[in-house]
Amino acid sequence: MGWHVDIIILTLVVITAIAAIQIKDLLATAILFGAYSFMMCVLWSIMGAVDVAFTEASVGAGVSTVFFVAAIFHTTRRSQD
Amino acid sequence: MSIHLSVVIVTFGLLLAFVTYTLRWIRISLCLPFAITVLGFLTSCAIVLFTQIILWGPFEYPMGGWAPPIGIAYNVDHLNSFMVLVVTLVALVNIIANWKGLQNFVGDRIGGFCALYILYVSGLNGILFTGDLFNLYVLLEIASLTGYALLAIGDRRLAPFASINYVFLGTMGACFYLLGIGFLYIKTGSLNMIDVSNLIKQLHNSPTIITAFMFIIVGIWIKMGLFPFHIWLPRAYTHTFGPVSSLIAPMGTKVMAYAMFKVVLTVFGINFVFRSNAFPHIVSTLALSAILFGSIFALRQTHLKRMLCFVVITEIGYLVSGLAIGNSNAIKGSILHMLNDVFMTFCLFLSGQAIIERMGVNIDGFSELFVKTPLISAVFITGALSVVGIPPTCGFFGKWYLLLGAVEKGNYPLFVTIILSSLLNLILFFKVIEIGFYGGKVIPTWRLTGAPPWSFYVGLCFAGVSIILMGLFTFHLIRYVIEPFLTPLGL
Amino acid sequence: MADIIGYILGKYNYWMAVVLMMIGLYAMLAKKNLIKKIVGMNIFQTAIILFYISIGFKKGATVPIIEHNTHVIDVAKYANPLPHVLMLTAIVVAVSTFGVALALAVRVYQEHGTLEENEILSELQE
Amino acid sequence: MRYIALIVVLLSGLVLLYTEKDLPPWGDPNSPASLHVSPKYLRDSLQETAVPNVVTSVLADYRGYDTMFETTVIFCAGLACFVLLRVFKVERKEAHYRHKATGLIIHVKVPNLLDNSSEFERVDTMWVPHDLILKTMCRFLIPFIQLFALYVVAHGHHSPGGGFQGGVILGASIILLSISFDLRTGLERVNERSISLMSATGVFVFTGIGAICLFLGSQFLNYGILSKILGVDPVMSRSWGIFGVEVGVAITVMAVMIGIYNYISSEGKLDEGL
Repeated sequence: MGWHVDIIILTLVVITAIAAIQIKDLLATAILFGAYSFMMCVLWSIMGAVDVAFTEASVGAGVSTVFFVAAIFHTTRRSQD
Repeated sequence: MSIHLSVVIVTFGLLLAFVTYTLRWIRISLCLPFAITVLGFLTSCAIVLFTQIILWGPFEYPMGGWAPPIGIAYNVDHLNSFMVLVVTLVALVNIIANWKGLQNFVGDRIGGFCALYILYVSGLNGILFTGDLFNLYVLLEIASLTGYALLAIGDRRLAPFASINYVFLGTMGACFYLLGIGFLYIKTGSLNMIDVSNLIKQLHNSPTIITAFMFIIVGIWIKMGLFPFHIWLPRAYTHTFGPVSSLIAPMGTKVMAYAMFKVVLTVFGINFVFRSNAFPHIVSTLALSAILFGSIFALRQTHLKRMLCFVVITEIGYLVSGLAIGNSNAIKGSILHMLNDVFMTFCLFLSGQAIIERMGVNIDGFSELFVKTPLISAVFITGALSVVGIPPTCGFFGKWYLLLGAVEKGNYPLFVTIILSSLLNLILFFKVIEIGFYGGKVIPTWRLTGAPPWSFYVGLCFAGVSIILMGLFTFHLIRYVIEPFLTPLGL
Repeated sequence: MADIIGYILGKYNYWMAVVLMMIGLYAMLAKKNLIKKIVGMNIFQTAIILFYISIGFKKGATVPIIEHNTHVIDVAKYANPLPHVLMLTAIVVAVSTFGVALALAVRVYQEHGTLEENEILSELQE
Repeated sequence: MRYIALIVVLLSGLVLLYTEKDLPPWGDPNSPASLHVSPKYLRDSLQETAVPNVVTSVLADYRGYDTMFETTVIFCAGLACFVLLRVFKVERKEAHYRHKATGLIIHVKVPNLLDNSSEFERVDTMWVPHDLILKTMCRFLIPFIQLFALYVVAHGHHSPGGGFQGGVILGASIILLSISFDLRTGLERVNERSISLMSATGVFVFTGIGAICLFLGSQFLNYGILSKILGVDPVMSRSWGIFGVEVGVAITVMAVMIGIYNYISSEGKLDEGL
């Protein structure tokens, strides 16, 4: 059963990654990036790397997104590409 | 003999950097003197360590008492203990020389600045000592992160943009390096350099190992700023604050060059690297283009500091060309040039910064340079002569060994390029000297900044004298520092 | 058929890690927006982490936490802990670089008023 | 530029995909990576360090030296943000105040006019409405988050977690406070001075434990020698050493996370946040 989930999430991860760099609204990039990190963390916990998954959940999906949003608030939301 | 000194140099640097930072909250004026004391302490440790190594030979230091493949170990030998001595000494002299300038420019952030300065030096020392591939990556990141922050101090408008470009390329380099280690790890299961080099011997034909080598070497080259990957270098070094550029320009690239020699010679070994002609050919092309590109672009610059940056790019070409030729003399020459280049670049950037403060950045405005600032320009000329490669200065000897190696191997394109670039450098610095004596097109804008403090002259004299001394003691250096490093590797 | 599926399954993780690396690298090189570049940098780093974690995985293995009363430890039953440790460090490095890069981006915006690299460059040319 | 990038990316991608053929299949227990060093950690961790979570024992003991630098990297990041963004001497030209009794917002163009008034409180220029539900919920949640963070730090020997994760969660709880109220409330709880001191203290604790081992006559970070002062056997003293180190990591990570958030969200003025 493990590998089904693994493949589905891997595909989703790639889709979110492409979406995160293609979308023109940086705030949406921040949210997609958080989703990307969280799916990565699920993937790693499937592979038995619970410590790494825990770290990624707290850092990648949590604090990083906050930093990101804070930075966007002080710069700009629009992006040309 | 105390083997603990090696770890003391790195970790006490960290420990005292934290103290330096917290001193900000007690008395802000204490930060800078304390930082100087710390660097002085580190330098004296490095001197003692180097003499011990000369007397008793290299050793391995297991961290936490775990023997190497299990834990992390330091491999301290002749070359890296000397490099550590050079790095700490130059860092110490640099901060002493620029004492006043730092206090005026950095202001209230001085605590953070001093801590970053010491952490940068400690990171470099760690890179030099470590015998573990992954530990090298972490230390690389310490040196880079502190480097990004230090380089962003300076020109308020231009420095941050230059620095963020460096962040992207630097991270890319570090990631390539990390990926390369991943490939090595998947095939060998180990991270210790010596252990990996033993395990690789049976795997020479595995495509994984070749890919690993490619990624690691490209990662290190990006960090070094070798020719096609040099884009970050001129901008980052030009727009930063003077004392920072005279800290990072001499050391950052040279310590990475040491890492390159260590990875190529110790981890992969000459049998792996030179078993086909592909690697020497690629490196030869890159080194050749780096040397030519650097020399020609340096000629086109009118901004003094930017010109010096392109000189640095040329020098990086020399450091790599030893691997392109690949025989004993050439590698000796490259390593010798790496050691000398620290002093040469330091001398040029330190005196160049002082000239810029007085006469502006434009080379054409340097009329009466020699009348107004005799000592500074004398030191600048010493550095320039060394870059060109005039005999009593140290720059000559590195090039001499490289040329010897090139002739032995029959690599004439490189031979011609090295001579040609020396000529180009001669023209380049002759231009500065000519304007200094006979006046240039632009009317000079002499700035009255007052006489520099005595501490600056101490640094300046050190920079000038060290170049001559390194030149005079070349044969001792080769015998006691470089040969003990190369002989066990079969060179 | 079963062979092919087995082969694909055996390499799927590595392939996807490579694809993610390519996406990240492309974003870092080709995108003009600094924040997009930072995101690309982070995607590249996480892809490498994914690669390492895939190295450490063993089929049918559990998390590397050993119960107190086990006497004979069957190594094949636990995932390889070393890549996990290395990647913990790598995540920390990634978040530090992320923070510093964002701080620099804020500084760049303060000075130039834009995050687009081509606009900043053309402004610097003048 | 875009085409060059595409070529570079495809080239490196092809090299990597070509190499994948040579790699052992995913999940192979007999790959070289799983046979050389890592079995030693799995077999001996419990006897040598009394820590069941092998990741923790490798992280803080076998490869503790890496972790020390990892903590330093975090510290460097905090320091870098401080040096890059921090501006002292902010000149405030205007301010917004809220009248506590009525909730009216006034815009004052004289600096620091009502700062000491008991009837008014300052609000951010990018003003957000006063939200009671949000604030109460956060006030209710934060103690539990912090308790959980402490559990994660302390229980890292037996379960996933440890200093780094716990530190991030602790930092996140304060960041949550700063977001849901405003930056000044967060700074009242943890001010800049204590952030700086804590971020240095954490790494100092880590390096200091290593240095104590050195002074007691053993190698750097060899916690076994701590049995001399702790009065337990060397295996237990390794366990305690790991715990001490984890606490150090947690302190630094917490302080630096709060610090980076403060500097980025206020552009270094530490005046008004998100």
